[in-house]
Amino acid sequence: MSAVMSNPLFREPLSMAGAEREIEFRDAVREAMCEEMRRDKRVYLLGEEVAQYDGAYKVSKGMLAEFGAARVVDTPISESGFSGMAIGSAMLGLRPIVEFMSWSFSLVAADPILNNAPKMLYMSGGQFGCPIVFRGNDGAGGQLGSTHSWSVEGLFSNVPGVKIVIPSTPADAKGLMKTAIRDDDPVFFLESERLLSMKGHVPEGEYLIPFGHAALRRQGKDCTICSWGRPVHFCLEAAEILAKEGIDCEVIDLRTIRPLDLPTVVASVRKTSAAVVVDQSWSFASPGSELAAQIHRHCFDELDNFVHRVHSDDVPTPYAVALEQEYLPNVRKICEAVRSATYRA
Amino acid sequence: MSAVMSNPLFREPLSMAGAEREIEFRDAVREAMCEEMRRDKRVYLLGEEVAQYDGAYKVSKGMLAEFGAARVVDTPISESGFSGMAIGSAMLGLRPIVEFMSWSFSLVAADPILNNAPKMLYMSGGQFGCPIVFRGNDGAGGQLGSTHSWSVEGLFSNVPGVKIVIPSTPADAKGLMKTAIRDDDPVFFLESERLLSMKGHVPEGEYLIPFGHAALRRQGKDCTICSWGRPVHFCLEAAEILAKEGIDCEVIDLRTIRPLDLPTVVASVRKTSAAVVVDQSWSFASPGSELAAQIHRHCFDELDNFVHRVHSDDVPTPYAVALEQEYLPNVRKICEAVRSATYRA
Amino acid sequence: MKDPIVPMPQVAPPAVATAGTGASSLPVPASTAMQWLRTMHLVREFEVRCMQSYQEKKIGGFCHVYIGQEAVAVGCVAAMQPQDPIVTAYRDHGHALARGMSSRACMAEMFGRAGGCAKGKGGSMHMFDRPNNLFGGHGIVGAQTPLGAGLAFATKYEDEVILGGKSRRVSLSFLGDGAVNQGAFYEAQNLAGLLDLPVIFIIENNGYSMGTAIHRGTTMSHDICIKGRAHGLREATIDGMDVLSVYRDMKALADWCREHSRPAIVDMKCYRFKGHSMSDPRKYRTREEEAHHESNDPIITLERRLTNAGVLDEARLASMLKEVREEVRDAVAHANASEPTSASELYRDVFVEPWGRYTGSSLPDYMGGATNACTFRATDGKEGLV
Amino acid sequence: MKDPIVPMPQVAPPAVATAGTGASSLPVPASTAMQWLRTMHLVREFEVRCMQSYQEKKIGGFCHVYIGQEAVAVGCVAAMQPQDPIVTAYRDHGHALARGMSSRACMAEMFGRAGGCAKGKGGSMHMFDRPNNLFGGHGIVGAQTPLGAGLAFATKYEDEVILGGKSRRVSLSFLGDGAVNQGAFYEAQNLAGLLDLPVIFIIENNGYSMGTAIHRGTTMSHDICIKGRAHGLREATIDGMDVLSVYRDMKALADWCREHSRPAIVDMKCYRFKGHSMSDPRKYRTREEEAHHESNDPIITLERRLTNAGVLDEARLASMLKEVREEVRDAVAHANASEPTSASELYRDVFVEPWGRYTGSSLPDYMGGATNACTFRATDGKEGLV
Ligand SMILES: Cc1ncc(C[n+]2csc(CCOP(=O)(O)OP(=O)(O)O)c2C)c(N)n1
Ligand SMILES: Cc1ncc(C[n+]2csc(CCOP(=O)(O)OP(=O)(O)O)c2C)c(N)n1
Ligand SMILES: [Mg+2]
Ligand SMILES: [Mg+2]
Repeated sequence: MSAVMSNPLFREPLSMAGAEREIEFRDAVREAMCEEMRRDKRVYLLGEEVAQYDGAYKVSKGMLAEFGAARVVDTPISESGFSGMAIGSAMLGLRPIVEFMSWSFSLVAADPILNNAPKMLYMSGGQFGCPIVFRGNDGAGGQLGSTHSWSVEGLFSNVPGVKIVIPSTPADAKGLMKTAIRDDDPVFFLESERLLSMKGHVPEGEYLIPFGHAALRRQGKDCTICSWGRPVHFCLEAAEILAKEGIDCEVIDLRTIRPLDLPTVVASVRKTSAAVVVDQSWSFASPGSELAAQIHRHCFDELDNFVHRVHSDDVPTPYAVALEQEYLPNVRKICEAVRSATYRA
Repeated sequence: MSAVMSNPLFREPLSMAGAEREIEFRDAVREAMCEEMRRDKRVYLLGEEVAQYDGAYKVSKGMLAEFGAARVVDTPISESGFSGMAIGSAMLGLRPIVEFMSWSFSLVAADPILNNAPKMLYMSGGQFGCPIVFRGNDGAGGQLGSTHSWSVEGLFSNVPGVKIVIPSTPADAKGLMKTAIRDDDPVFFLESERLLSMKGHVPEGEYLIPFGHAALRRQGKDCTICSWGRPVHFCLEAAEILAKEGIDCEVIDLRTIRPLDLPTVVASVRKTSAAVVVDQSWSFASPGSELAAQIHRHCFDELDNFVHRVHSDDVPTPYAVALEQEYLPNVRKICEAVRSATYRA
Repeated sequence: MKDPIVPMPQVAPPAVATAGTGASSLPVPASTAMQWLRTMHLVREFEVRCMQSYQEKKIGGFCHVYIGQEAVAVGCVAAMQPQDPIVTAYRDHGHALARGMSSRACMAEMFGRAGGCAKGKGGSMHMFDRPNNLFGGHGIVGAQTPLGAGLAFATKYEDEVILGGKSRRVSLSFLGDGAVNQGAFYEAQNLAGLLDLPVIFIIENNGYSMGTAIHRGTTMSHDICIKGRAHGLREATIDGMDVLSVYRDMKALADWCREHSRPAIVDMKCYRFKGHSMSDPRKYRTREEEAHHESNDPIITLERRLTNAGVLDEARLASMLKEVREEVRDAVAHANASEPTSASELYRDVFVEPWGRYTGSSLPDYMGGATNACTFRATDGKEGLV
Repeated sequence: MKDPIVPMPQVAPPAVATAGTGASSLPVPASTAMQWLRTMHLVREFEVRCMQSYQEKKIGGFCHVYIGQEAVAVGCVAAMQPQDPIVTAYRDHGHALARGMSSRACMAEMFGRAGGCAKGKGGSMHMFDRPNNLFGGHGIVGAQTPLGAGLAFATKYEDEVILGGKSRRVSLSFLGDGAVNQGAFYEAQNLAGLLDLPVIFIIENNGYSMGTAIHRGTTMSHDICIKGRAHGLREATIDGMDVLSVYRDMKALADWCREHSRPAIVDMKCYRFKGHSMSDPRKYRTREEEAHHESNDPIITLERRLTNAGVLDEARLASMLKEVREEVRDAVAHANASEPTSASELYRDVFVEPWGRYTGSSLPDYMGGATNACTFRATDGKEGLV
């Protein structure tokens, strides 16, 4: 998991106090929320078990103690109700952070989060915006079975009016969360399942990472691998293996899906002439299909082969451990895709 | 609207009584439902206003009278509740047809229709299937504004375990609806907004149209246009205009999005070397992006240009009439895309 | 409403037929009541012209008129303070006008013109008015009820957490009797009950959701307040065909909610005189039933009351009607003259800032504009990047 | 349960402490009660081994054990007929075992093995058993309540429309006290009330949803049945810590629902002795509170009762425990020995027929297999294409 952090090409923040400090992904998210709640009283956190229980995944640990029950609000298991409630409060000027214990539970709130939040500004002709962050655990990998393993970016990224953030490192999680909270539009912030305990350097000072700016995780000349969230780490592992086979991969971490940093991707593919997209959502009509189509479009003359794609298999998520590992994008699948894309299969 | 029906290349059903009869799209859907309800008592229809009111769009007109209130069931405005209820009944062996007055209202039922219906068979290890049809009005075009104009295929087609049917003609609507009702898996049947009143030849006899079999609506050699649902008619109109400019288009109507008839598309593109995908859902992570990516993959050597795409604009649906027309895929946009794809712009 | 408001009697006022005479028989200042009458006429006239304009295809999409229910919006708005937020469903023209939206902006919105309250992008079902604290117009049945809870959450939060004072605003969330059956409504009520939110859920119980009579779609429809009772909400059943009743009972309820920062539910009995929307043959009810309710027209009821009180006479009514007709005719003319929403609006209002606040780029297309600049930047601790 | 069932007295039975002695003091045949005791012990032992196996990482994902609530599943299942459908939430091992699923299939499912009831594809939260009419195990809180209404819809429909007789089955839909706050539950209740569905919503009210004490998440928590009353449901509050009470009260309620084809709600008071799932430090409640409830262990209560009645003695209990321990040990051994679910299962059970029933092709990949054959074909009017 520390492939990214130990990678020399990983761009460190500008010199900043505490850059050596290592904290967990969950701590980084919390730090961002706390910093923002300290500077802006309009920001509050609500969700199931976020207060007294410290969060089901301990992301909000200690926040009740610091900010009190008026700003760290426990809710009943009513995702539709409390999402809509938070949206109403955002229309009036508050800046809610809504925790979904898991994004898998956001389907019961699909109407407020897709029909209200992203459309309010438009429907009202610009009168009422919706500065809100929805965040929570996303994706499979913990043997949680079919209903609890959604990679909701596969569904939700179709919808205009939302920004979708999927960080892969603690440092990004902090900087992107702060940007998300200050953003005046609705942001879906997806914390990949299995990443919350990942440790990494996180600067203590205040910094923000803009949306729509990919990070170059590894430089290479033979093939561009694009990913976001947890699979970025698999890509970096695969790149090491492939390097030994003489295939030099460039790994791009998109960080936000909407907006999507196509210029960075296109520049890389124009250089490498080969591309693999790794997306842990299902393949059909996914961000991965979008990115593949866009690369084909913008690099039509430069590509030596079609864009290869690695996704979760096109089936519901199985429980059994070996099946789930096979189901997910993994290092083996990525290596195979790169070899095929570069005609070294 | 009658471009398809009057098109000589439209494949007529084999000789069959009443092939000359012209009925509306809504009548064709109703005929399919009635025929199936007559032959199988397990089939029933439920939804808002389907019984006493004859359906908000009159699709179920007269069905209460024929089948009685036990089989044509009015529900309260509880999409989540009655979808889940219907799924439960399907697990036990019934074969419900659930009408969403509009698919736009299905977001409040996203959890049952995406988390239950398509996964029941898998989660239960094959024990409980879910033979159910969800159907209703889909897409924009009637000035219904942001919340009432969803093309849900953009969202829902990401999910494995469902079949998605989007017919463009009354004849297809009947044959595909009968197939849908007899299918043992969950089927989403999308009736494009503005098509319900379209008239066309519909054979009286019984016929079924298999899933995953595209229809060739027009033969051509210069460019392949792929679409489904209402925009197929725009494609045919555009093809006529383009023909006068000397661009000879092949128009393929996919009819089902899942399963997707790639072989037909690929064969055509290998012949024409140019492709335009027309999809009325939003562009990002849509069936259109999937099809574009797949065409690039399978026709990498044959394509003379990247696959061009025409979608609804990447914004919430506006109410104002001119804005909505501009927003939708339309003849002008399709012509422009084909000219560009064939380097005649 | 410039005159000081006479406190409402705590007992039910005498029925109209037996009301005394003289302005003092009115529970509010005469000028206030006259103002309400004018607004009710305005709504009625406005809706009549909407129906016409719909026939003329000036208005598209779905259009749901408020005829018959005017007393509800007018009475409720009157009972509230201007800073009390309001949210409602798609049958929203009445609420918009009662809240103070100009009839021009409202009609132009329906015509899909640049001069509309939402620049023609929202349409009939989505009336928003920020200056007047109207938070929409919402098309998805029931979806506005959690929003209403959220408005109350926000006012309470602002008043208590940000300003450090006492919660002092009350939100109204209107819904139809059909919306009662959406799960979101129950979740909203439960949240309001748990979090002590000052919100009143007003069920405009006109007896039908589209073609479904209430008892066919809603259990316990004879006692609809039990849906709120099940969540510990205060309740009131109000005669929504009499604006004076609506005002009095809503005022009392709102005062209580304001005082205690608690939620309430209202069974607001009313009737819609027209079809559900423009294409409804109303086969689900008899003409007799309709006639019965039409004989209880809230406008006529108020007129009779004002006449009895000596406040209204034929001449004054005629001049009021003329004024109202003039206003609506002007609204239609304005809407007709207003520019169609320009194509450049298509990509506006999707985002406040498409790429976020920290890049300076603002292109509407997700494919353009990004530059892969240095991705980490120290800030000055205030706003944004340095 | 081969012995004929003695009809339940309509009055509450004497409390355990004051019960008489002798087998006749029991409201059911001794062998039946002994069977229940055995099943309760089986569930308890099974769950203890689950916790162990989870520690040993044999079981993955989320695992919610049923310890403390055994009387609920066992008593409810006993009160029903085998053809009555049952659906429940993710805390489902108890229901599965009580319903008759083999402990082998249940444990193997949790181990993710081919021998599991769902071939290892469902896991702990998704126990399905077609022969025993168990319709899952569902992970999304509240989602099973509309399914429960649907099971009742289907039995009623089969009995009345297809078979032309009288509705004769009753469905059970279990839910937690936290699930009460999901909108889907209200929609399900309203539908059940409107459509006269014979379904009983059993709220396993163990006082907590995860770390949230019921009054912190649910309004009117002192009278939870009002949530059903608001939809016209019949109601019962039942002591879920006493299997005899559960059986008696559920039987009476189910009989009524069967007779009238009507829905009901049950406030089933109980307590979960362990944490919510495997990683719950239970900081939200005191050890004293836990001890208080543990002193009301439903298994010990039944044992005491059976001992008083002269039906149970130390030797019999010891042999029962031995048998149960043996069964669960065997289940674990079987699960361990069972093949891991094979990779070939990944693409199985996605569809009954991926391309529909009318092509003959059955490839799992949406990209393959289709041939663009003639798309219209006449049929013979029976099934499929000719
Ligand atoms: C979730 C959802 N389902 C269905 C609809 C379609 N629909 C619009 S209005 C309506 C009836 C609502 O009736 P009611 O709540 O009583 O309001 P009224 O029209 O009487 O004002 C229906 C079914 C919708 N807009 N949203
Ligand atoms: C829609 C949804 N939201 C949240 C969760 C996470 N979750 C699982 S169990 C649970 C608590 C449920 O408590 P209760 O209904 O009382 O059942 P119990 O665990 O006590 O049996 C929560 C919040 C979920 N599975 N589904
Ligand atoms: Mg109504
Ligand atoms: Mg509980």
